[in-house]
Amino acid sequence: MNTEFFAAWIEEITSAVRAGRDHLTELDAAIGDADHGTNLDRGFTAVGEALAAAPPGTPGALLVLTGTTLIRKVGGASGPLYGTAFREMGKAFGEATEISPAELSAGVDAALAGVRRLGSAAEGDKTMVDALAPAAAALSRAVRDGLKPEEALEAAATAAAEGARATVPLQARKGRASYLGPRSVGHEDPGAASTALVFGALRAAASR
Amino acid sequence: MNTEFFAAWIEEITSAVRAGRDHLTELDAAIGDADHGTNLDRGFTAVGEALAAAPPGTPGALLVLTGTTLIRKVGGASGPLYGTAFREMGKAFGEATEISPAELSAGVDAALAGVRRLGSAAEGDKTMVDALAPAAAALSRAVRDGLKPEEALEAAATAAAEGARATVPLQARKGRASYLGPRSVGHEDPGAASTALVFGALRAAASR
Amino acid sequence: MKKLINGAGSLVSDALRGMAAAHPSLRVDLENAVVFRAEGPRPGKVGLVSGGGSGHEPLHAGFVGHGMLDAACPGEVFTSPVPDQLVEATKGVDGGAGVLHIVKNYTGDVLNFEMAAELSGDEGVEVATVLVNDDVAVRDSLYTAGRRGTGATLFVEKIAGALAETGAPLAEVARVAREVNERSRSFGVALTPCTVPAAGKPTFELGETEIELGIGIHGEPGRARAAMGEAREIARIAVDAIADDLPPSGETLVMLNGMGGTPLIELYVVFAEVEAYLREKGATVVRSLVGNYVTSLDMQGFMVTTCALTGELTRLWDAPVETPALRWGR
Amino acid sequence: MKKLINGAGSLVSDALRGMAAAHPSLRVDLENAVVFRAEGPRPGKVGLVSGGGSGHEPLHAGFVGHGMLDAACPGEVFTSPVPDQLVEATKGVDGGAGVLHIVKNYTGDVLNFEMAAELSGDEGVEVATVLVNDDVAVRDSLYTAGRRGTGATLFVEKIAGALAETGAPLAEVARVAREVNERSRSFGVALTPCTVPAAGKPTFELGETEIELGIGIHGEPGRARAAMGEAREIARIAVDAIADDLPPSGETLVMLNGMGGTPLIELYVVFAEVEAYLREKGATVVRSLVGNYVTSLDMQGFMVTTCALTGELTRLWDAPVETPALRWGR
Ligand SMILES: Nc1ncnc2c1ncn2[C@@H]1O[C@H](COP(=O)(O)OP(=O)(O)O)[C@@H](O)[C@H]1O
Ligand SMILES: Nc1ncnc2c1ncn2[C@@H]1O[C@H](COP(=O)(O)OP(=O)(O)O)[C@@H](O)[C@H]1O
Ligand SMILES: [Mg+2]
Ligand SMILES: [Mg+2]
Ligand SMILES: [Mg+2]
Ligand SMILES: [Mg+2]
Repeated sequence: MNTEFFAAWIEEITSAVRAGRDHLTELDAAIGDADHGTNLDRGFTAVGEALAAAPPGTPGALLVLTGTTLIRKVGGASGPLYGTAFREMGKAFGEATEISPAELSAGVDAALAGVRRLGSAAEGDKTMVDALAPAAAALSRAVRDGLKPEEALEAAATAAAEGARATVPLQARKGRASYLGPRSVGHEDPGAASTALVFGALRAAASR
Repeated sequence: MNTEFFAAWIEEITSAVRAGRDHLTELDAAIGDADHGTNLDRGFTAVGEALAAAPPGTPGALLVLTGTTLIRKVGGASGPLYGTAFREMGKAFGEATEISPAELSAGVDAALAGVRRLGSAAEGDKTMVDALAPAAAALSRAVRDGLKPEEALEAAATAAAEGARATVPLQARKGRASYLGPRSVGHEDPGAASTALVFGALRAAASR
Repeated sequence: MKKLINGAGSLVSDALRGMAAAHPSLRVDLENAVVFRAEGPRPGKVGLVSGGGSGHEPLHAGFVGHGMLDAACPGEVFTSPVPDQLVEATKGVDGGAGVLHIVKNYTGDVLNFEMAAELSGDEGVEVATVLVNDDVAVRDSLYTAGRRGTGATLFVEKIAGALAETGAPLAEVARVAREVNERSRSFGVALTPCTVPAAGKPTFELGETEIELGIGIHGEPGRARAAMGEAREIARIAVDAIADDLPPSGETLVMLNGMGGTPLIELYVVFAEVEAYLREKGATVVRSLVGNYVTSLDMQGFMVTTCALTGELTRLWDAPVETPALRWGR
Repeated sequence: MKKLINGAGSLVSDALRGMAAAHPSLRVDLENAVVFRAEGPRPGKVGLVSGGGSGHEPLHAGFVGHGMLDAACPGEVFTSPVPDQLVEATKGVDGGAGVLHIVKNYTGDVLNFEMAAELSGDEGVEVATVLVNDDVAVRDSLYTAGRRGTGATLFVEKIAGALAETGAPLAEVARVAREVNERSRSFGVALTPCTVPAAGKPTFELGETEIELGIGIHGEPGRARAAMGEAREIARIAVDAIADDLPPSGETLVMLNGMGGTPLIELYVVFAEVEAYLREKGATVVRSLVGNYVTSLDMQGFMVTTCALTGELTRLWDAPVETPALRWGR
């Protein structure tokens, strides 16, 4: 997977976020403050501009710029969290121009670690971690089992989507939704839902 | 018509205003500020208390106290206008203890003159004058034609009601409704509608 | 209708209890429903009394204090105060130099203040009256009750109040009050109606894409309905309506007034447009107020009020004022 | 949804243009979306920077000025500002004595301010942070993101701002800011949801006889729903929630804050009840604010914020302040 591949990934995320914006915002209206879709849409639009203005030469540089731009433009909880995720993944890739499935898996692990460090959410707290952690695990299992890249990405996307759906019955313990106490039960976490979009976009980039 | 008769009139007005309060307020909402029913209800409730506290001995005193109380408690345009109407009528009755139909007619004329002086509205301006003036005229005609008291009051009530209904197509030139310009057309004037209630109550008092 | 009240009947007196508790600088006469300055009348100073229906808060009671009103008389919601109340206020603020009545031009207010002025005169208080009628939405004043008094009331209260504080005589205070009124114009726009508590439902209906142009401050419908547009367009409609009547020029005071239910962030958006458009038309906004000052309960919308300043008016506007809702210089 | 905007995307910058036009005492950096005092940093004075999502006006930009903030960073509606913006503000207000960050306890605000503090430190500015978390509606803080920062933010900004004005060192200013926070509690109630312009519809639905108890300031639903009642009952629910956490006693500062869409007359009605009930519980309200200070766009409802005063806090509260939305003593 080369720089173009990751550029395609970002493009796929951008269109998925654009298409899912109102849905994400509605999820956030139910248990948060009705801005998650708008936040990510604004952020990835800015990422597109930043990448076009100074196209990075390596996957790592591309993801670091993506993360930095998200931190600079999004605000809210998701800005620093997603920003850190992409930055950590990019940093894990170093100067490499071609990324193997194993390296990708290590990058996603780094992203997860970054999000965990910053937000200190555990699995089951009803946050993006509930989609990101299973995706990371599925990817690493697929690599270990020697699955084909497309199969590995498929597994990660499926795990993220399932993880997001599984947040519905949970009571939130982090982020704004936690203020609702038991009333947060019965709603999908918006950040987990957007993380599922991010991994869906990864699969889509691979089948381009 | 003695003091009891006029006391009964005020009671009939009070219940008619109570029953018609929301309707009057709705009429006022359409072309005014949504308080006419509340204003009169508050005013006549206070009148009831004032009359009970110090029952006047003559029709004149009773109507002057009614008018003074309305001025003191209602506010808005209708407070001074109705207040003046009752006061002028009371003053016209002087010290008399029994009021003839002719004297009643003269009293209503005095009320009309008072309202005209204070508000300087002409007939057709879409105000209470459009109900009060025809009622006064009908009463004076009935007296001149020697009709029985009940018939005379019936004629006045009918004229007031017709006068009120006839305000619907008019464009207001006085009061709040005038601010609406042509948009005031198509609505009954709340003050004319309440004046129709006042004369309906007079008829009801006579048939008690 | 959901309202934070204990009942529509006690709304005004309940709110007055709240004002009394919140503002030690005020003396609230609950029996007569009059809000005075706590320190009472100053001998030789002209007293300023204003009043009108409730529902326009902070107008008028929020403007009682040094440099502005001496007393305010709140009526029932959207209903002018009664003469007794006004007489009580007038006598209570008289420091021997007479009292100025500031009256918004509505039939009810005019009639009740007239009666009060007469009664106060009988009791030996000299009263002068200024009638505020700044609302350009009312045209053809021959065929109407005349222009309504709206936003300029605040300007009149502030500027006349500042002059009164200097010890100027009643005729002078009345003169400057009238001058402020003559130099002021207003135009209002509603996005939603308001709900009078005693009536229990909105005063009119407005579609999701409609606005009312040329509204007053009593939840009454305006002169015309228009399609909802961007803040820029709506701001320009309001400024144009004012400019048609009195072309803006020179140093100008502008109030961008919220009707009660509009978020402040939106008022700033509109103010940016109003200021830019006035500049385009040749006026310079040198003083301004942005916020909820003359409201219609929970109505969403705004009113633009302009005043063509003179050196004297600017000086009086800048003079110290210390009231619950307007304060600077002290 | 009808909003007085030129578009949801430009709302914050359009409003900042309006603030710049309305308040010559402010310098508005439109590019970075930072509102500064016009006069710039004073050498030796601790700088105060606050910020948070927009939609809470006049918080925070309305509190920039003498005796309060040195800069405010508005984010998008209900979205915390970004680190760059905060760094720009922090550098811009540093007079050499360091900068206090006033942060409301929300994950987004905390993360972005943390990043900004780190980056500012890298650039040589000493930064201290006070986290405001006064909202008693959030219980079990072990299982949540912790209590939200709401109304007490204003108290912290005013009182810490007054101390900073005296030339006190950063540690002292941070100490008093934390003390204010520790002595303050808030509880909010919504009668209606609000509508975020970019979302285009209300954040939740509420029936004609329902209210939300324990709301925050972001249009989020509260902890529980209850039946609408009289102002007296609802006021008591709010005071009880506060009292359960910190029994009221002694000289108390109270803010009866409107959420943006509630008429002032209703806020006074509620304040009367809050004041009386606090008195019944043994506290004395010696200072108060009634009005729209920390809002949620057009939401109808209110929030009660109390602060148990000390001699020092009262003195600092009374110190002169000159900002667009809070002003006295100058
Ligand atoms: N401490 C945390 N750790 C991980 N994810 C979090 C944390 N707090 C919030 N989130 C995620 O952020 C999402 C909300 O993002 P967004 O709505 O953009 O920000 P905000 O909550 O500031 O409005 C939540 O749905 C959740 O998935
Ligand atoms: N100048 C006037 N002359 C006669 N009647 C008037 C005049 N102005 C208003 N009215 C009457 O008063 C009525 C309104 O009364 P009300 O609603 O109680 O007072 P307000 O208009 O002050 O709210 C109008 O419907 C009209 O009949
Ligand atoms: Mg959110
Ligand atoms: Mg009326
Ligand atoms: Mg009225
Ligand atoms: Mg947010």
